Amino acid sequence: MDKTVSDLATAVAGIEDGMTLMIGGFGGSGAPIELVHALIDRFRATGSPEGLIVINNNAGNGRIGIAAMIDAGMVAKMVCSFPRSADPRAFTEKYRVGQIGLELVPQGTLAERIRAGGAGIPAFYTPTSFGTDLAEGKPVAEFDGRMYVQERWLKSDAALIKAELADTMGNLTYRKAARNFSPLMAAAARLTVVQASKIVRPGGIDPEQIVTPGIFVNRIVEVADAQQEETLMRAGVAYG
Amino acid sequence: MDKTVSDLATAVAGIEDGMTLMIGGFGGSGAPIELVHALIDRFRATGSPEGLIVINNNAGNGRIGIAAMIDAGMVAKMVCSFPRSADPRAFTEKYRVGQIGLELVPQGTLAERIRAGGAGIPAFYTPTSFGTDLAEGKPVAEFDGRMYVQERWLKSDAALIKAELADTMGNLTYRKAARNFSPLMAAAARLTVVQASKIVRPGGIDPEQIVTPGIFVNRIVEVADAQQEETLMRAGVAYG
Amino acid sequence: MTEKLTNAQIAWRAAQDIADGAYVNLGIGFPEMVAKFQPPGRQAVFHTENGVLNFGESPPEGEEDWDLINAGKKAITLKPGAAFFHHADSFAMVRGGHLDVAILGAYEVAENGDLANWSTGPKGVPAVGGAMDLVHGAKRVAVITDHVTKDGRPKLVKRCGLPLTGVGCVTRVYTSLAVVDIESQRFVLREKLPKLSLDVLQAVTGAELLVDGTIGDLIVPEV
Amino acid sequence: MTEKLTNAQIAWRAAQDIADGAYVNLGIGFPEMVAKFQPPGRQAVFHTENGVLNFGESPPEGEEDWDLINAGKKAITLKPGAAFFHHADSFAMVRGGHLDVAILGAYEVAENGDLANWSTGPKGVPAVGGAMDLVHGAKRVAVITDHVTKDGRPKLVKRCGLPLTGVGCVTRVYTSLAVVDIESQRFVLREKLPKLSLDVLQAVTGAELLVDGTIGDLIVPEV
Repeated sequence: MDKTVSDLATAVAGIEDGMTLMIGGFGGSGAPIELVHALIDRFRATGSPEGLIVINNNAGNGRIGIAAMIDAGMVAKMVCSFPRSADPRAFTEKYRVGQIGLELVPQGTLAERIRAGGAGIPAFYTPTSFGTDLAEGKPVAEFDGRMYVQERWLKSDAALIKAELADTMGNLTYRKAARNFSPLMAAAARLTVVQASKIVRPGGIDPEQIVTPGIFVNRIVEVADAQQEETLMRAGVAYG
Repeated sequence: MDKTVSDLATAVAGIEDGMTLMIGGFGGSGAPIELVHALIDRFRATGSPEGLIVINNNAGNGRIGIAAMIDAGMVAKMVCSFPRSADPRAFTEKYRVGQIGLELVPQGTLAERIRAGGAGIPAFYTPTSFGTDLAEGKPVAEFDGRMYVQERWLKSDAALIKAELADTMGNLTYRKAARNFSPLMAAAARLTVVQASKIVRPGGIDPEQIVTPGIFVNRIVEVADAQQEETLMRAGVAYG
Repeated sequence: MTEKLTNAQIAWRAAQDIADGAYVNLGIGFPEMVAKFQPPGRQAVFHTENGVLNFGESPPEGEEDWDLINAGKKAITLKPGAAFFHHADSFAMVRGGHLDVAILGAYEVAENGDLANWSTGPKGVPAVGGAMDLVHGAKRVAVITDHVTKDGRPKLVKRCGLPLTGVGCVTRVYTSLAVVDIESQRFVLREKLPKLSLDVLQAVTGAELLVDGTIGDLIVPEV
Repeated sequence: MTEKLTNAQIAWRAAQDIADGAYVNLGIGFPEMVAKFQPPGRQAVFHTENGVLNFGESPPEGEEDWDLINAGKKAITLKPGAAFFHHADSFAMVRGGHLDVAILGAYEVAENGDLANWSTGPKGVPAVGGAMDLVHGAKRVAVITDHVTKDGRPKLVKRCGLPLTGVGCVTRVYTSLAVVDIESQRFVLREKLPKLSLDVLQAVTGAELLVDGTIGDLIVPEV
């Protein structure tokens, strides 16, 4: 079993118009910039994929990564908890004129809905958002005298995530706080695509230290010198 | 912050009559034998704690550990998925004559209910057990054309678990498959008591490799040469 | 009808349908035997409920590490690329549809796909383990079983009489006599022992066996 | 009423109520300042939503590791005993009641404990982050805030007019003028600036301030 692919274009093959796409990372920490840019490259060359629903904690920063996808016109809707950033122009401009949709989800609910998608739990109850505008239209129920909101799982057609180490079977580790949503998204997507800083042979990662077991991973591409979104953003880089 | 305690008796202090107690381990793998035996010692000396509700995947094996608790008459009810073992006498004898209760829970539902208890999720839906005797009396609901059973969280007054490494702040690692239910139980109990094979200073465990963060742990006691339940059972050891 | 496959032969047959690289859970007991018969050149990744992926054979006696066991509490070993995880993650794999195949034993399988394999009734101590999760999680749920009970009654039935493990969950049954698919709530015969007549097979089967296309010969080596 | 505490002084006061060894989440922005003012001899463990426990101060400029940030996307460092975990585990800590204290900012706090701190209405791009989870998770939810808005309107009100973050969740408010508890859906004044009269304080507060026992002097050093 070898899940490695040789290049970024192959890694993101099969992500098509109208799909729901989870993208790992919290701000720039864990953002799979190279995979996202590979998808933008394809869009520029072929006009596809467009009309994507993108799930990420944020909605892009500057003119790179998810922001560059939005700028390019590939994103129909964001599902996120915090569509603001140091430089939120890309999302804000399109949102103000109704050219992009937004499903705003509390951060813990977003994480738990993705976790539920991967774990086969179609719905769960949370105290979060009870009595607020974000619970509007959702079923509520009382348990042990306290009120809770019913939330549904989130799944996706594909996930793009960034790992530190991967073995060829897809077992993954992450780097520091870059872990964030990625292990959850890996489990919740039909097609999980990983860019790893280094790919090792099976057994090259201690079984105790694997964070995402390979069963949740479909494709791995090595990106040895991955760029950091925050660094690019601070340098004023625009993609394309 | 130092969560270490000097001896087993101190570690299990405060576990009292009628409490609900989670005990880590799957069979002998991860069973915190020394903590369990310390609780039995107290019961023999003082007559307490008794009337316990014990949550564990199994219901004891041979004449040690949970089986010895049952033999001693400390357990009112087991919540488990598989109350059978190589030598299930302790539970079976009392169950047949109605001296011990049983709540039988499918293994994945047991794990998820404990996880929900730790995560503040009062209820969730699972396909598991739909249409079977084990779903009797539970609410059901349809999502996306499929039927699911509503399950409630499980919490406990205390948890006894076995770790490999602990730092003094309560960060834990486990050994191989001994991990099983323990990270879930640590989060779902009000009082989480850990026996660790080795206690190290904060920073002595790589932050990437911590499986249970210390926020879920209240007390740690070092048991350097912990016994293995399976080995004791095969040697025919009876506790006390 | 004295000739039938041994348990090892049933396991061998089931193993032929497991693709290279498949993620597989084998129920405790008889189904564990399937792992021995992976065809050359194929390597499945075996999952055990208690938190291990990609485990291997049992270690030699005396070399067991009792922290490293499978769901049946047997000592196991690891293959390169193995991973440990906790029970909630383990059943996320199961319930979340990440396993390609689960192979389980059965007391009864009904033509509507219902499975009974956890309880023989109110006597004794009930125990369910992970079976109820597995039948609703894996992409393909197969059963391996003798075709009839020890006293000769059919195990493939119209409707289960014993307490259910899952509703409409089984899609293929490998027996000592035949390979039967469950499609649109009916048994469809795919393979049978070459010397066994359809009439004789039907007589030991508790619901109608449909034929849809050719019936293959169930030919299994001595194993 | 020109005299009032600076933001740093409000943060200092809130920090005095955090016990040694407490697990604490500080909201992004102003509340982050509380970490600076831990009393000597006490060490809280700080949690950030994006998966770190026991982080420390920001690194010097130029030494940032942008994979190591807090919920406000600021670069952080680790203290010994830090741990990494994923977002679902992070919010299990929050929602599961494992944090001892969460300290948040506010647009409005109502006497019934309702908090509004995420949206100033339908204009602009809404963003909520982890606030709605934090208010229903931590054992104690406190607010730090100026006592009035920039244009002088009360932030402690009878009922919130802005979209709610959480219902009945706040138990203590540290303001630029006072420390106020919320008990049985009423504001109870615990401390006020020594020179400030109760009448003047009441006049800039949007709901009745109850007095229950002595009112302490809110005395904060220059910080």
